[in-house]
Amino acid sequence: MHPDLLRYSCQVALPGFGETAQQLLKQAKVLVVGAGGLGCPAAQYLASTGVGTIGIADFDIVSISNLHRQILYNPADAGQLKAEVACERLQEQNPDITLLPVIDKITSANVLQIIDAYDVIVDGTDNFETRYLLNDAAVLTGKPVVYGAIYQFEGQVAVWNVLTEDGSYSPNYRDLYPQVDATQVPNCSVGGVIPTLAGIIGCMQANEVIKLITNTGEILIGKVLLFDAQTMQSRMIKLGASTKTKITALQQTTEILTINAKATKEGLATHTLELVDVRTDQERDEFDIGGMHFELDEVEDNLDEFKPGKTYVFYCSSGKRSGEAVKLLQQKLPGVKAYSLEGGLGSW
Amino acid sequence: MHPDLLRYSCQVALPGFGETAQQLLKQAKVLVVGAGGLGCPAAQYLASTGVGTIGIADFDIVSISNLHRQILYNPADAGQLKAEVACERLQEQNPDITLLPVIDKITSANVLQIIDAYDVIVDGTDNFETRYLLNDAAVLTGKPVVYGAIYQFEGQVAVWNVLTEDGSYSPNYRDLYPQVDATQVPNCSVGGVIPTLAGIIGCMQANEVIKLITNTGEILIGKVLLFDAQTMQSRMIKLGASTKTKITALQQTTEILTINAKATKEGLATHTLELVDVRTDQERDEFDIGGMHFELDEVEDNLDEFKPGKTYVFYCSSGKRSGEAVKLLQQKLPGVKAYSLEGGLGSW
Amino acid sequence: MEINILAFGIAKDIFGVSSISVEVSEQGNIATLKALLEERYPKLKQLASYMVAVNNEYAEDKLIITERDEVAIIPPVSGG
Amino acid sequence: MEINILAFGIAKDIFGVSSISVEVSEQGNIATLKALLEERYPKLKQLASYMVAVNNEYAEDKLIITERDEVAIIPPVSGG
Repeated sequence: MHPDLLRYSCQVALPGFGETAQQLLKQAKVLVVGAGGLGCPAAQYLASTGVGTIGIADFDIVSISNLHRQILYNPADAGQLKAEVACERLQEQNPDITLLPVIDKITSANVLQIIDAYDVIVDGTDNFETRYLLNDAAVLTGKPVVYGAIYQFEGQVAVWNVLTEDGSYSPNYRDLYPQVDATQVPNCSVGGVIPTLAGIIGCMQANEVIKLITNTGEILIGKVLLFDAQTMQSRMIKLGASTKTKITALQQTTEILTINAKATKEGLATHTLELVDVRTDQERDEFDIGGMHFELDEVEDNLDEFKPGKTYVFYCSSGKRSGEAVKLLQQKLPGVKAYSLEGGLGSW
Repeated sequence: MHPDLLRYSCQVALPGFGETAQQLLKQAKVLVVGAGGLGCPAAQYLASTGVGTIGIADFDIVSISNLHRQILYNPADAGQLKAEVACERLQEQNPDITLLPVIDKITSANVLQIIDAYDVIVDGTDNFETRYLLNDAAVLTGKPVVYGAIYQFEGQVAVWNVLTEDGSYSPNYRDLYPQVDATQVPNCSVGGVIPTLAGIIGCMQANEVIKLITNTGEILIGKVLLFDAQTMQSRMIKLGASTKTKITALQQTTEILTINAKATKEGLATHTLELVDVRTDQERDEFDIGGMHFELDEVEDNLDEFKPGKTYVFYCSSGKRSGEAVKLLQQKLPGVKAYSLEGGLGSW
Repeated sequence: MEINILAFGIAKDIFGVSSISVEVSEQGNIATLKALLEERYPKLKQLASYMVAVNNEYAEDKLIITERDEVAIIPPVSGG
Repeated sequence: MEINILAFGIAKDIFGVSSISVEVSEQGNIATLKALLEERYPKLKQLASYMVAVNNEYAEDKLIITERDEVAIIPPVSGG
């Protein structure tokens, strides 16, 4: 047997697989967006299975609270760029494939260029804005997206935008959810997530990528799989054969004004800034740095608390929820100056 | 927040979890048997989630053909003991937990002693003999087993032998399959296995371990989950509340006579040995070292080909199938001398 | 008629339980049901969109509900 | 009566297809069905044991099969 194939002999032996499928994997170019709870296991299995070119896109750095579910990182990696650490680890795991870190934050300005070189996009992101951006960019360029999302004990998996035999494209994320108010849906740092769910859903995404590339099995096209790690029950929801959504342009990425800890402290000392905590009551009870307090999903109901002419610095644990709050204020109260504390309380 | 808990903050935040559950994980002792396709992802998530003591039992070494699904190993680890490499990697991933490699082959003579220090056994083995041994030893000592098994695109997960409220124990592996003829069921090196299935099932096993330890969710007790990675369909088979099997003693491990490549070559030169290939026709077509050829599941139908007084050396790719063949001959034809080629063709 | 509704994800938190029962008029459709739920649970409307599945199939607004239908409310999930 | 049987794992290879249909006498039970299958597919008997599930429940030998039952043959799996 060719030494290259020895590594893959136990999958080449599968019925309907063979050396042809292995060759297809070798030629494939897959972009994993988000090297977090879903991206880590997905990328691990794409690398082990021999996908020839894997891009890993993440602008974030490793933090200690990621480690419970982001299994490619060690505490010693804290502070390093996730995309770079992930590529380094995966290159050791499989020296014969090409790994490309992408460390730019994906925006409406660069998304088309970033995905251009890839055949398949894996959506392992942790926010709605990037999910919609990837979805819309994939629809505009005719590429499939392997979607995964998790919260607490429940996950979703699906494959979007696959060209079907009748020439139409299969449903995409906007067929499921035309739009979402991101301030109303808690993310993992609020509601928590069980690490093994991330592993299961991430592996399922890699599984669908392999099926897509090798054209084997029944791919999750026109349906979405819901999985519950508490009961181990899963449920398949049919969505229909073709998309009913028209996507003609990318939604522009809103730039969020941020401010670092040092500048914020100076502003507080000179009474030119006011703090707004958007974490949960529970988080507030444990520790706070002062200022007003509304949980993120209550900001919209309290817009009259924000006065034109004043400058507010929103904060949370990581800068993610405060970013959503700033986006909301920029949109609803353009006369009020609002910043998000960069890096959240982690940087305080 | 206590620095110890920062790592686990996103799971401590889960409803019904909290610091109490984290403490239970820290105190727990889990033995993962088999550091292969299932054991690698299972151990990875048990380590990341903060299980305080993890034993990794495997007597085997890393080989290149393992790497497509055994994601803890790199090509540079080939030839090293899996249990040791796995413990080293996982210790880097979580320096705060205790990792204990177990490199003895598990037999009826040592199994009770090996499992003694642990609360939960994870069955990620690749052969029926060890599966039954673990199951029976767990039943005799009243410990739960988190079972996983995979073949091609299909997997099974269940939790055996849990003490229920009425004082009885939940079903175990022998309730499902009282006994199996191992020569009749192909293993992964014959039929292949898709790496992502190993990932999904291994993560599901870790998930059930966490639920068992923290006493949360609906554990897979009294049922078995079947999962198909080709269709992404799963199916839950109910087994009843209590075991109906009586297990009173361990089945003695059969010692398989083995012979190394050098001694075999000498025996062939002096015409004192005869070779028997038990691989598939397809494997035989690609390469062979001579001798008779019966696929493993056909050996039993061809027992009259083996003559008393003669000495046979059975061979396959790894030594696993030839071991099963030798076991069969020892049992059915005690007058015939039979050896298994140690390490299989890999050592030739 | 009485319709049983299963909640997924954040809908469990919004309803406070994992399944609820609502009274829907005969010939009521998905739009009727959504309006009714959003009135009772304003947080649901604030999500901007959520999926309604009837018998494991995505349900359009105009689909008529019958008593034997299994209805599920599946809100968006952001985590990764 | 005609009983439809789903095959899992190695049973797919033994049957050569993923589902088969067999004629079972009225009041036939699981033992009858197993004997019938093992006669037609001797390899099944050679496994030493395999699970029969009826409507997603483990079926004992004496269970009577009816025409609407969904029967699945689930052999042991060794890989890891």
